[in-house]
Amino acid sequence: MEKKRTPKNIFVEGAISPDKIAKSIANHSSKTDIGGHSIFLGQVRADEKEEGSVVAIDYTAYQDMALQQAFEIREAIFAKYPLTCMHIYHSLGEVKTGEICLFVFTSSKHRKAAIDACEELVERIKKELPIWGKEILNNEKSKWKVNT
Amino acid sequence: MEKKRTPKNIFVEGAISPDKIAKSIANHSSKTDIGGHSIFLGQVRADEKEEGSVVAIDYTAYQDMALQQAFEIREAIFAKYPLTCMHIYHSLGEVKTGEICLFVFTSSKHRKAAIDACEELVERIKKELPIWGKEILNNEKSKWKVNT
Amino acid sequence: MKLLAFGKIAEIIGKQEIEIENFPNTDILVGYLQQQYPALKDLKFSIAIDKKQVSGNVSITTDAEVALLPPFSGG
Amino acid sequence: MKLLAFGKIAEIIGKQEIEIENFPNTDILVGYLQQQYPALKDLKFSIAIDKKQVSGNVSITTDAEVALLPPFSGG
Repeated sequence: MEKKRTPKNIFVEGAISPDKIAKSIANHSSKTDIGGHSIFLGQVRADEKEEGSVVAIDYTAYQDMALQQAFEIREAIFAKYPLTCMHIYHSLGEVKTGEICLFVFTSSKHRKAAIDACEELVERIKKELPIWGKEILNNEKSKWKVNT
Repeated sequence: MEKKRTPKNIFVEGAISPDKIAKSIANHSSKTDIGGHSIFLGQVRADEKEEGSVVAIDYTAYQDMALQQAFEIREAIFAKYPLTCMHIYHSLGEVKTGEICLFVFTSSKHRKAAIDACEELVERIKKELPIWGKEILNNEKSKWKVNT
Repeated sequence: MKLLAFGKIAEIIGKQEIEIENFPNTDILVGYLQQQYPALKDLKFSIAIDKKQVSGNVSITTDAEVALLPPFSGG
Repeated sequence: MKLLAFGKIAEIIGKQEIEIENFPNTDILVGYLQQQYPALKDLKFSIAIDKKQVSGNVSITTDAEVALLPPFSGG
């Protein structure tokens, strides 16, 4: 039976905790057709800018559009790769340097599909989701983040 | 200062717990030059074989050689990619279906190096480390695992 | 017409959501906005209508939700 | 000479470690082993000398640690 998928919330208030990641991994132990998981984690860097050094990033999003877009990306990646599971979480609000702001998790029977799908998801999330990061600097200034 | 690296133990008795993975992730929050982590997890599949269905894999290794080999792979990957950190853990002994037997973890300033290095590490670990998995079947039989 | 602004554009406009008069298409809307908020002239941004990014000059229905989107920087 | 066996080969030989007489090179060693344990003839394996995989016919020193390695299947 084909499972009908609907948009899921991907947003998490603040940083994503290692504990949440552990729980998500543990949840897959009952899916014994999975042979490989690929995980990408984005962590906030303490970049040194001309204007000051980054101490946190404050994330905002056009949430309705981002969820719709994330849903379409999910569908496309599920169509392209033989995946068992796919999870996407992105922070909203303030995430301090050293904390996790993005958690992408793919699972499949064989490693190649999980690894390739995870990489493609990360690229598409960064390029296609209407999310903005404002870098909070150590001198009370701020700077809009630019993705490369 | 160039850090002199020496062989590290990669072996874990039994399954690798999600909690260990969470602790390993949390340990990197103080490294604020990291922007991306890539993680691969190998999970034992309940494959259906002609001889029976897999309920666990019992791993053995030529440990001294595997550690030396893992060290050489580490050095080569560190030389090839601008990584901040790299961790490899592999189970020995029995790992049940649904449990984690391999944990590969790379971190770097930018995501591309972490992702590419992680994928290459997984391939080299499977191909080059003298480790053997014996599939334990549900009928008390067993079968030596073959990597594809 | 409801206009949503995000990121740096919300800072320039001073609000995340404003009610403005109806504009027939995106070119005319952008011209109006650049006149009202000259700082927008130096900024790259795209437009979404009803949560879909559009390109070129697109007509706007009166009940559309129009959003101004600076370059995305998630992750 | 110390001979280590792993995986399926340890099962065939019945031990993970045996002491055998010295053999000057790997070709002669393999010939001896295949005669002692005919099941090895149907098995693909490689040889490591002092923890390094070798290929072709390689000479063996008397204090070498020789290991018989079936195809790896970690991960």
